[in-house]
Amino acid sequence: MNFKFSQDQEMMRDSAKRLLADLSSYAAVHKILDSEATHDANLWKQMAEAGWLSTAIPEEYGGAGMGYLELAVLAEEMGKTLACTPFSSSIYMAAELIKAAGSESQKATYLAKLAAGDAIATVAYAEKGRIDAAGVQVKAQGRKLTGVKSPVVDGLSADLAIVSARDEEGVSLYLVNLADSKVTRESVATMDRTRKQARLSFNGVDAEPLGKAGQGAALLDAMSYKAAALFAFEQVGGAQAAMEMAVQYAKERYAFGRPIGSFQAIKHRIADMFVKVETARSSAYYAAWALESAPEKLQQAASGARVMGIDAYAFAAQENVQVHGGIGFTWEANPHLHMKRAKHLESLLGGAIVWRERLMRSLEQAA
Amino acid sequence: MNFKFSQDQEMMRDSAKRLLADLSSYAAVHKILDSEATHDANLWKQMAEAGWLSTAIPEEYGGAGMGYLELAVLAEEMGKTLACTPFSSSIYMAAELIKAAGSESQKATYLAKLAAGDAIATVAYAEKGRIDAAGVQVKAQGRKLTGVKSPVVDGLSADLAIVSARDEEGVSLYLVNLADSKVTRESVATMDRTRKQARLSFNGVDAEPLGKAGQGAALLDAMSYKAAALFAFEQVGGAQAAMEMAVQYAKERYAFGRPIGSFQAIKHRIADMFVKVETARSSAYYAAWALESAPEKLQQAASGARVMGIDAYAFAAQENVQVHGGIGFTWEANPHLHMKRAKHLESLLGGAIVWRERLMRSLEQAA
Amino acid sequence: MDFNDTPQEAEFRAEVSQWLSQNAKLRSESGGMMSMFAEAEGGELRGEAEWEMVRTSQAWQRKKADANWGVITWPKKFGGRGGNIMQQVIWGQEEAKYETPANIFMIGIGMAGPTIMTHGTNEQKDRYLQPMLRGDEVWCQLFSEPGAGSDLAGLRTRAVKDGDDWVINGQKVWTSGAHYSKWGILVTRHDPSLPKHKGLTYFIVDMESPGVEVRPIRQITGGANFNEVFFNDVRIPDSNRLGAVGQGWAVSITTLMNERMSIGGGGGLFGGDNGLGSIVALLRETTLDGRPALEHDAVRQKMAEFAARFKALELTGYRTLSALSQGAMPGSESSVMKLAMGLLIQEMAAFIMELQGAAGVLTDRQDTLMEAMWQQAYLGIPAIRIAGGTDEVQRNIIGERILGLPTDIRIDKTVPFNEVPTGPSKKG
Amino acid sequence: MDFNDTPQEAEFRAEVSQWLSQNAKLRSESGGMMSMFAEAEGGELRGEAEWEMVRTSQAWQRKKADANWGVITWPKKFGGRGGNIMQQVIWGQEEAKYETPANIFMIGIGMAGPTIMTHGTNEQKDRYLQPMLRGDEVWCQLFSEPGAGSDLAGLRTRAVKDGDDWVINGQKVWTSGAHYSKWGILVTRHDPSLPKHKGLTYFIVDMESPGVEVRPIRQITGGANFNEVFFNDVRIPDSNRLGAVGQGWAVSITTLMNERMSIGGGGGLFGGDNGLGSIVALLRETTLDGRPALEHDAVRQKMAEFAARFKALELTGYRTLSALSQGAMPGSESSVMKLAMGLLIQEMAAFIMELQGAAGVLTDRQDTLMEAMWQQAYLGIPAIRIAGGTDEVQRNIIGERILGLPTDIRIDKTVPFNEVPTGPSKKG
Repeated sequence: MNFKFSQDQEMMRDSAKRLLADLSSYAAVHKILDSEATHDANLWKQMAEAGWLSTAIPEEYGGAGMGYLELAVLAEEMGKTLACTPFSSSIYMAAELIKAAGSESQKATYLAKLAAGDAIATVAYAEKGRIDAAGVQVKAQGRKLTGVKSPVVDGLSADLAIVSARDEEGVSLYLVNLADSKVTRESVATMDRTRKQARLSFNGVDAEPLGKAGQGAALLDAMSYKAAALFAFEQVGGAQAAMEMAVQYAKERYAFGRPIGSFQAIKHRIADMFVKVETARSSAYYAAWALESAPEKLQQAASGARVMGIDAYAFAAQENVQVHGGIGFTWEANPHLHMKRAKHLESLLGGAIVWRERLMRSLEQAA
Repeated sequence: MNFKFSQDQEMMRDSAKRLLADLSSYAAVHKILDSEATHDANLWKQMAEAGWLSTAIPEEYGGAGMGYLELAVLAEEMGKTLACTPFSSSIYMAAELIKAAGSESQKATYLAKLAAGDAIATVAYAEKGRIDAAGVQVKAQGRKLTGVKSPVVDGLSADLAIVSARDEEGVSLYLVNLADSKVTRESVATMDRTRKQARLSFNGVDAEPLGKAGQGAALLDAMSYKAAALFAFEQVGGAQAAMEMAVQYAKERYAFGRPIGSFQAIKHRIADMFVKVETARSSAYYAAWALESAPEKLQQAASGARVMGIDAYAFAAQENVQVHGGIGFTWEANPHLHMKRAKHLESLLGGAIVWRERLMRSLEQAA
Repeated sequence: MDFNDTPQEAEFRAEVSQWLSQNAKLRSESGGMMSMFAEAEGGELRGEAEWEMVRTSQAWQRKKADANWGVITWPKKFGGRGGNIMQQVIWGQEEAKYETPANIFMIGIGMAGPTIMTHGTNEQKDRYLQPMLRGDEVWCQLFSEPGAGSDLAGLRTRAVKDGDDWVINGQKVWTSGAHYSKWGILVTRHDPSLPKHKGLTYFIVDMESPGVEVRPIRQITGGANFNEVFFNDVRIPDSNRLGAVGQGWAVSITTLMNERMSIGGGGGLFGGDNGLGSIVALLRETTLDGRPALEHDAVRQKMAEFAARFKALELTGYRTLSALSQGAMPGSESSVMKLAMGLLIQEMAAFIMELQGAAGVLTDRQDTLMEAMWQQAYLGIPAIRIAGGTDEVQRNIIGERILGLPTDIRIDKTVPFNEVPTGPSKKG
Repeated sequence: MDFNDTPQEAEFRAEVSQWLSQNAKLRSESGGMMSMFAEAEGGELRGEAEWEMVRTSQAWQRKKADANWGVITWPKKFGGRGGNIMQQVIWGQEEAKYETPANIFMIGIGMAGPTIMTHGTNEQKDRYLQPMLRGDEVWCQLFSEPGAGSDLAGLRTRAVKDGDDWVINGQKVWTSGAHYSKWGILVTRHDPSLPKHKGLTYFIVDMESPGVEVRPIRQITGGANFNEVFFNDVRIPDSNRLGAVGQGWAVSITTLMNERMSIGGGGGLFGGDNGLGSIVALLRETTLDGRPALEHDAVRQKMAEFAARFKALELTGYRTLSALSQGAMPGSESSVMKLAMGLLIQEMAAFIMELQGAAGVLTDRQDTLMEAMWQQAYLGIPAIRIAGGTDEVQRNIIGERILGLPTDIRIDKTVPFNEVPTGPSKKG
């Protein structure tokens, strides 16, 4: 047994850390927060040049052909630094769906573009926030889509969306070129303005089927376990960063003549963060391992990792704000960035209630 | 608006305090804990003599004809001092059922006895712990009962039991003389040995119907709201006592050269107890008021009081053990008495899950 | 034990109700909810719209004052009604049924006024109380500093005597309404060589004085309810000193005690007895994992739990009120309310956001439940858990003042203020 | 990242498994669960049945030692196998599959042994390690005192030099197995006029010495796993001193570091990957409010939550193990495990009790789920949250030693021990 990342993976982490320290400082994140920019275009470009996007895309489609463990390492570091890019939409979600369901020609056409960063893709699965298959109202008739998806993260910047739609076979997936004039994109107000969201209206736009008709819900479901495992690393990374910010502040801030971290109210709260971060990290590692090497354990492992990751990040981020006192609830400070990102990550793919139920089902199957 | 007990009620509380301070000290409770005695017979006798049992029983049936607010005052004090008597079984539960459902002659026969303490009654509603009507397996045929009830609190000491049983009309209530040779009583091991429990087996014993046939579940249900309101006072009293014990210990016990109560880990935990005790107390007051004066609000009020009371007592009792450190988990110390009593009170009438659902239903009706 | 009005209370309520019905407009059904967060949203306002709000608010206060409803509990000699606290609550309950403007007079009427009554000279009472009560002059509070939050007495804003004036230099923070206030209540340090609680002096400062600079602070809600206030050689005449030199801490305590009084009942957030009624109704329409959320037991359990806690806090407010109205002194009970309410709303908000699936994070009014009210609440709660005494301070208050637990070890109380450690890199 | 055995690990596991299969009996399905609470129940034993348990346990240890499985990680020169920690864990995992007696050698092999290896003289190593490893002599730990729990260094048991002996007077508490132990590791105060950590000296004490009196302590479970141990003029030869006079604190730290090592992985409580399998199966048969408990979403949510946290702790144990087996020093990670596990089991136990309705409070095997195991767990958990470092101590350790947060203010470290305040009524 060896429950650690390999030396090569740790080297990859070091180089990711360096790139992100340069380009995704809190100041850089604040810039995106206060601008109308859909994402940090320069960071995205550098990520593409560093080959990050291609990590888990097979070599035959222009990828680096590495595995999910490498992707997990990047996810953790991106989560720590709140990287404002469409990485997760394009890579964990869209590329994975294309890998799983695309025809040879679709893979050849799209994966290379996504791997190179020549195109950004996203997945439009929610309608009025609902993420269950029964909520899909967008209609597909003769390869033309009509209806509204909302919210769609990275829907403002994406070139391409994978859209769930209802056709004669049930719910199916379709590829849509978002530059098409029959697509309207609107910005949707979100708490985490560093990860902007859109409302996409399809007005009879041309669409290309992805995967078998009627398999849309199953494909999204399978994708969601993979994405949950990777998002868990973003959550753990973010929780770790929020905790470290709290530790730093608690050492430096004095009240009553002593550092506030010497008070048990603060110290023990941060200790509780540590417990949550470390147990969530263990769960994320397990999910990454399952994703890479033990797909039969993925449902249980990813569900557990997501439940733990949501809780750890929400707690660490929220209580980091509290540890900071007054400064914590100001816009110009950094703590709220994590508080909002935690809620952003939670809102994707469904919250803890949904994933506890999934975990329970996997336990029942095992029992 | 006047959200307080009256002066008369407070005087009653003072005299109850005095009697209980004399007779229901922690030492006295330890005696019952370590003996096979079903209850504290002397305390019970003194309560009867002081007229406590007759409080809410109408004058025409030998009672004092006071109200539920007076009963609530007594309940709080009994809860504080962990009084080891069948008061709740005989008075909150059995007497209330007889008041609600008994014929004139049943009321005349039984209420006077219960009011005087000449007989002890209990209600045997659980089977293998199940408390829902569908779980009733005891059979009534031609006024003869067969089957097993377990656990039955005070089933060892009671003279009389009100038993839920299944007959042609559904679930109905029956009065059974427990001295009958066709009743077998067995002691059942329980965590709270200061409130002993029994398994009652009925082997074709004679039984007298109480209330209309088929109305058993409804009668028990209605009784349970009344009892919940009164038990909430026992819970609040117990929680208060556990908190006070923690405060006292935290002032006296020194570690690292200072009283442990000066550490925020301890101080803030006890502050959390206070928040729970005080909010539970408010809910209990409201339930008592509803019980006495606003029956249309009783369902919501009693459900809320029970949910808050269960939580406050469990938390205060459990964390009082923790505040005491090593001494806290010893048999000879007092903290465990509250920890176990809290679980005893929770186990009666169903736990918080059951009562949250009841509260939700009352909210839906109001919405 | 009675929840209903006494005959006197009923009579008073009828009187209030009659006046209100003739002078204000009844609220629509949905409007009354969670008004505590309306302000957070409204905070986006700065500029003309906000001044309009201020003027409307002033006009309403003036109207009330003219009809002798200005402040129910102030003594008649100061222009109040001379009523009791229960009448104040009845007023509040009735007023909440009407569409009335934001109350921007809490600092003045609730805190500065009573402090002036207790510690002020006759001249000060004559000068300030009447315009305060009539809404002509708005007040703000200048206590907290960037380096003195929970440790309020750690403040460093200097007051130096110069002839008949004091010269003030320093910075205050978290000041609501500073930009539309005429007066501020200000605590300063006149002598840093004294122990921290001894070297403080309290003033009334004219916010229009030269050298006062107000800058908005943007909160994480996006709004800007608070300000930083900078003092650069601001001159305050000695006649504006409240209490003796060196008595600033004692005077501040009076202000803070009155702040606690005004936190009040907490009821009505969800329309009283109706509990979480409108949320319950909305959740019937909300889908979770393919089912109406309200058919999901876990949702039912959570909502019931929230309802029980919410109701218990409302009731606790009433219990406190009963004690106060029978002559008890305002104690530290409001710490329970503030602490428990903040945590409860945060938990509720997070949960109701979760129920909204992918829209949980949105602040968009279209795709969210109740026009993103819970998202706004979630963003607003950190300020509530921090401002006016953090959760941690409230727990200290409960532990020490209510339960009598021993205080923490204090190394900062007896030494000269300028020798108290202030951080790893600086000294005194 | 690999959860499977390496080829070497698989080989070792096969070897272990083969020996065990030839020397012990496989456990039945249900037997393995929650063995941590079996002890609490077994604690009712005192008298012949307990001695029988001790003898069985000793016989099994001897059998293992004879086959060179006595202690996997001890160096060969002390009779160990010279194996690594991963092999120790593999041994533990495999042994757990078999019906083996209670392990009464944790204090000796896990704590006293390594302390003697580090601080002992050659004579001490020769005398004690071999009989310890073979199970011939059982050891107990005499650290805590009635007045010194979390504040371990606050101990008052006196050691006074008298010729070649030390004379011990005082009282220890929470000593497991004192009544069947041959030896105890004992920390004493030899000089109360020194600061508290400086005046301590560490001994090995013969529990059969005159003046040693052992009294059982009844716990709230009803069992008696712990003892009080009184020392009345007990003489210990100076040759039984471990480490120098005044070095008692440093030697104790070695012991406590090794205690942390032995807390270990936490896995297997529910049979590994199968998660809460058997509880899930049982809840299918359990009725809540008229429905199978497992059809109640709130129950499903809770059980899933517990499963996720439980699995995460098991995995955290493995992560620590991976680090240790690659040469990391044992740090404070076990604080995470101990803290989180205690709270989790308490919460689970309370919840599973609640699901049992009126039987929730029973300890009766007939009417409860899993023969009242969860009720026993609920009663046993307070000891777990307190003994071996309370939750509060663990949070201090995490905050200070792992995260580097500043320590609390200490008024007891530098003054003479007999001047440290000890309570409201007494002095020094």
